[in-house]
Amino acid sequence: MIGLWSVPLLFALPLALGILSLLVAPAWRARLIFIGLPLLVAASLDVLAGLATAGPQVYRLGDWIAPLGINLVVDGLAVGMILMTTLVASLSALYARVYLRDHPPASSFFWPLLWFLWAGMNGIWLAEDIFNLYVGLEVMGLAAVGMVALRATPQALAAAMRYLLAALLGSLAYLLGVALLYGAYGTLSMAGLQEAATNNATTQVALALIILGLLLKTALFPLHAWLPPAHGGALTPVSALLSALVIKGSFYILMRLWLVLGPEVTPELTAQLLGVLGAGAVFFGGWMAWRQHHLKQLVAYSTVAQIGYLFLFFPLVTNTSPEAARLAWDGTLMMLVAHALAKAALFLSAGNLILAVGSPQISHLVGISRFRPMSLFSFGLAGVSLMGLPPSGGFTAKWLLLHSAILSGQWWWLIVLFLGGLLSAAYIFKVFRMSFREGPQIDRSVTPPLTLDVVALVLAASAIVIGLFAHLPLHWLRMGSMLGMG
Amino acid sequence: MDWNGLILLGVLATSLVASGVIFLLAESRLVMRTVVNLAAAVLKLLLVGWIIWGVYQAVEYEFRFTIIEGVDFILRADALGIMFVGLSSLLWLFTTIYAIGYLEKAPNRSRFFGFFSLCVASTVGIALAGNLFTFLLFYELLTLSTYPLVVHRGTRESLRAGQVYLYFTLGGGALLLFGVVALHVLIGDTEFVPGGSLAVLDPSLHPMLIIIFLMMVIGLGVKAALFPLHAWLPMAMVAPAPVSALLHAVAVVKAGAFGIARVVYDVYGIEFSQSLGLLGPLAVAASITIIYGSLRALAQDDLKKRLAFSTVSQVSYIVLGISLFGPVGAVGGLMHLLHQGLMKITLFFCAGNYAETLGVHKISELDGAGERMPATSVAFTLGAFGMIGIPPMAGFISKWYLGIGALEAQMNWVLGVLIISSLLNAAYFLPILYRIWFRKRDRLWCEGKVLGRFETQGSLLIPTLATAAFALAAGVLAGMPFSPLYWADLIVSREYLQ
Amino acid sequence: MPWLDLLLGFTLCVTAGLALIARDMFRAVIMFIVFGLLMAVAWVRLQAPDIALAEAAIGAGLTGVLLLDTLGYLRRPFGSRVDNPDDQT
Amino acid sequence: MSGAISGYMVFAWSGVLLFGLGLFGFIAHRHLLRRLLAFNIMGSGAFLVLVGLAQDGRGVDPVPHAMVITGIVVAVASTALALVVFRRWYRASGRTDLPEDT
Amino acid sequence: MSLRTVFAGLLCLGVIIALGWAVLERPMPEENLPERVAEAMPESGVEHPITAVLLNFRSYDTLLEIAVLLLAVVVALALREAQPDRPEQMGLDNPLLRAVMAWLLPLILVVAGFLLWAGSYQPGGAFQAGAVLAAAGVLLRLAGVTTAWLDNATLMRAGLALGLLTFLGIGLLVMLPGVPFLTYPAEHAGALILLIELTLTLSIGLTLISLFRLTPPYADDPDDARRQETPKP
Repeated sequence: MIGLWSVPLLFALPLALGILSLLVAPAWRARLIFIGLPLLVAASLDVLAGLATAGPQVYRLGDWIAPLGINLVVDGLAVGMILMTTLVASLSALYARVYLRDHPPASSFFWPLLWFLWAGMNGIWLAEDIFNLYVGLEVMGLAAVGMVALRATPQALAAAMRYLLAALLGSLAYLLGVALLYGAYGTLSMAGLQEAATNNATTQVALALIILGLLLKTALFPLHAWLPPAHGGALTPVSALLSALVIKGSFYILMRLWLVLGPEVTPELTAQLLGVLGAGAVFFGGWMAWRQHHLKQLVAYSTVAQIGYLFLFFPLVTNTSPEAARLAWDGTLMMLVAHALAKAALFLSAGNLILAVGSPQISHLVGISRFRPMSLFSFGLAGVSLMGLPPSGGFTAKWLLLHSAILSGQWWWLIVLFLGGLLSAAYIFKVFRMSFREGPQIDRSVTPPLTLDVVALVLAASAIVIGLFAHLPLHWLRMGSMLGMG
Repeated sequence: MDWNGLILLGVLATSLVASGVIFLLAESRLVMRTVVNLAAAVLKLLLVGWIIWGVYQAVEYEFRFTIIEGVDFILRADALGIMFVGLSSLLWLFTTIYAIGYLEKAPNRSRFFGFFSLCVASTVGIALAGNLFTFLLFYELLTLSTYPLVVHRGTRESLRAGQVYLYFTLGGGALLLFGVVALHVLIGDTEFVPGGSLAVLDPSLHPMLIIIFLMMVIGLGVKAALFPLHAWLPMAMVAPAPVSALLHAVAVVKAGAFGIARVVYDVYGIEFSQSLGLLGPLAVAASITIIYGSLRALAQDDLKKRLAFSTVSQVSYIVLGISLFGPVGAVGGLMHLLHQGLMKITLFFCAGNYAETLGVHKISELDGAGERMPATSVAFTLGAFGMIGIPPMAGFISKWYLGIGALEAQMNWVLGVLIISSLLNAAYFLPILYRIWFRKRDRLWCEGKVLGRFETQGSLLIPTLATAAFALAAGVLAGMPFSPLYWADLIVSREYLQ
Repeated sequence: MPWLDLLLGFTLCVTAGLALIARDMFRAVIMFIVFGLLMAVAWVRLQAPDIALAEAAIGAGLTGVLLLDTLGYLRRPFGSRVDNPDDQT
Repeated sequence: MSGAISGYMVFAWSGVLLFGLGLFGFIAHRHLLRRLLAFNIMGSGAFLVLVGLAQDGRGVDPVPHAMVITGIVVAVASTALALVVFRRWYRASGRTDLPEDT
Repeated sequence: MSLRTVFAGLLCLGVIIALGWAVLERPMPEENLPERVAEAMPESGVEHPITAVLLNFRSYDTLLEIAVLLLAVVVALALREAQPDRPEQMGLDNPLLRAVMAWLLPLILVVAGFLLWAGSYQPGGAFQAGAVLAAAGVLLRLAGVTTAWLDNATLMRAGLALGLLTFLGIGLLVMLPGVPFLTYPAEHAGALILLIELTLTLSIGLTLISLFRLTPPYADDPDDARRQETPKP
């Protein structure tokens, strides 16, 4: 069986390391990454190799057949997310190892939380069972809350509390949806649901609950209020992980369930509504980002805006031609991956700039381009992808989405993509304007360790490169996808 | 993968790699930076020479790989593209030399030269792009890499100019993107092929095609500074002189004009554009811009601003030539792409020399400059004569062909536009020449730079004289092989005979 | 009709309502613990003795103790400041 | 639907009401302890719906039982985590609610 | 009535109506999972179906659930270290309570053991037993009994980790013959599950105790809550 060991390792290993990092002395916690990262990278690549050679697989935990047991689905989508997680989380971990050196020892609890978070995310990517997804969501969500709280300042605690409440409410709504689905169809497996689900009141209410719960966790406008303080106020590597990966978890579940339930069940009206909310997020988030004075808050609001693009997926795949649906699928996933890479890079380079000037205020960045060109360059590369300018992953994604919107005759989404791009340019260049301004000639710049700059640059560069070499990744991502395309 | 494809990548890589290396170099590594800059520029020029020779002999140069399903990244050297590449790489070399002298001891040079090389890479990419997607890719990259140059000085004014520049170019870029995607939906990957590829489409789609054309021309018109999309160009003159010279006389505005040429010739096809009735309005827009730019130029006292408005006007000659249906007009327009580049960069170099050496920015302060800086002033005079179109300067040949082309296309009113604009050109250039040569110096110049052996630093003077010589030669030797006229003829013969 | 179950369900809702609207925080927590114990009975009625055990021990017992403990924490004097009065909405 | 309502269904309906009540409390209250209480009540409601609905007309089903046990443990872990954060927050700020809460 | 209350009320009403509609219109499932559970019981290694589901059929859920519990402890530990508590002076210190405790404690342990063992054929199991253990711990704390081993961080953490580590270890170990994660061989399933449950009980009990003990004991004046050096374990 392909991936016999590597698939369970993807969550078992982080879990084990999470526990081990509690047992070792605090100084040793960070060093566990030298065991964990290579193994996780190897496992991810092995899973990819399995996918490329043998196609999508189902992994039966305990060798029980679903719905009795829990299955894992190893298709292109799952593997794509796993690889994205491995890349972003590994680099963030390398960043954190250096970044946290100067922080109080309590921040070494970042490590167990990181491993649990990682396990939760890999669990979600692989899950095929809707209740298992609930538990996975909780692992990921609580680890994320813990990470936000790590700073233990009043602001961090308030942000964590707000995040926790949103996460709890979201998962309860999801759980109730699961309860209704189980009551109606007697199965928790997605494959079973796909076969059994019909269009009736129970399914619709369950779907509505699941959507609402997951929207809250994804922080889609107007349910986004918890996100900016949590993402903007956390330790820099935490911000990167949360914005790049964690919010994608709930979106991913929504995307999968939407396709599992199929066009018969998923109402077009809801799809359009989700798209409209996405558009609202793009505008509102972009506008708010532009208004921020605090660098990391700006980046956090940018996440609010970028989430909006992902939700164009729903109107573009529901009752549209197969070609438009395929393009929307490609575009959304490209957007998801490109945003993960670019946003992580943006947060990390923002963190570097803040370290350099010793202040989180954007207005204190005057003239920084002279002292920290490399941090700014990473910020710029990531910004290019967020603005959707070529050549970048963001551009390729936008191209695909535009294509899909035209093809499906839903021209109104073009306006969203158009104005959204301009808004993101406005807030990204706001930072640049400041950095190019020639201010008082005081060299206040602190030089952060090189590793920090290099990690941010690698992430930013990969956000660019993924746009140019999107062919193969998109091909993999389509493998075994539920849109019924080759 | 054949070598002919890789050589195109090489042409791109010379400036891309140079840009990367320069970014990583410390600010203080002056010698190293200069070496990298010059080596890359020379290497690029050699590679381009090689390709020109090949294209002349009809060798195919193509590089492609698939980005996403149905979308390829294509680089291809055809006669039109390689003409623009040749111009950019030649002028890059000169401008680099000029910039090294101009920015001596200025801050942030690493950043400057890094983005400068990136700009050249984008321009070359635009020229070599083999389909609309690739074109768009480099077109936006050009926007991004020029922004830091426009705001280079970091003053309030330049930041403001940068912002306006962004508004215009990003908005235009987005429109272009829509047009490109829409075409892509209609016919798939839009490769540039002589004669265009849209004529086969169903006539019911024609209104759609007209809208798409409009969007693309607006998107490209921003960079080509077509009226009323030109406002960013005079503002961007706050940038250092080499930036104004290469980017705003050559790379950026020409990228727009070149893009329009690509769309008309190789996407829609000249005959199909004519049958859709697109060329007439384009010619009108170009004519309005020509007259408007000249009128505005008259009113400027700031030398660079006057040159900028002159650029607004002159670039539209290219667009005008493209929109004249018939080979002669096309030759005139394409030729002017080269001519105007050579002449305008000379003028900007001269303006930079005056500013750096004498501290003079205003035309009213130029009295007697000819005496103090004869060589620069001669170069300026040559450029100005060319712009006015005095025979046998290059500008004359462009205008001559444009005029004949207009008659051939039965658009006789264009002739009037040409005459009026030439008169206006004379009206805003001749007074400058008069001041330089015939007025006595009436004030003390603050001498900015220490004198070398020449009237100013060698690194400022040599490029100026070289480009002036090229501009002169383009006109005088127009009948020789590989002259702009010759090459434009080659392009048009391949374009129209399809 | 399963009268006993109806009564139990009704009582559950009432206790939950009381726990939610009680003016005094302490009373609210006590009502919550009562609610948890009633839940355990409900689980027995649903023929789920395992859940009943878990609910009694964890749901009512542990959660209740944690809440009570926190309540005690809030009631201890808070430095020189006056304790926040429970806000009523 | 049968005419007579089964005992299981009674609890499913109670679960619906409890979830609604809990939701009301969760949103209406500002005091964080009250919101946690409400969260736990909502959770109980969801569990009742899960088991009640699954067993109605089909008899005892061990799978939802296991799910509910898991759910209870997750709920207690979440509550405990929330209380830890809450206590720290209270100690740092002296507040029992969140700032800027409308 | 604030706007918020009105909003909450309307939302609550809407949700109840929607849920009611969903419950009324619920179709009868065609899938019969209980039947499948019953069929697979002989291979599960235990006799009690819920234990079988929790620790065999759907043991992966349980694995992640333990992780959730541990997470809460990790956050509590992290926050305590970030904001150290004052030296603890806890408990009622009541001699009577102490005396009762001396009797009660063994009894509680017996009950816990019984619940654990009973879990394989009747209601009970690791979670319930763990909760009972935790109750004992809480009582100890209330009684002010100083239990050195509970304060020994290393031992405590080892105890916390034991359950999940054993679970993971067994899950991986059984893969050696080339079967998927968590596939217990039918002949040893009972023993393996018992082993997992045993360690889980201990860990769950300790986790719950920690959650109780790790919350700050005092409401300090924030101005006074200066960083104190706590001795590292």
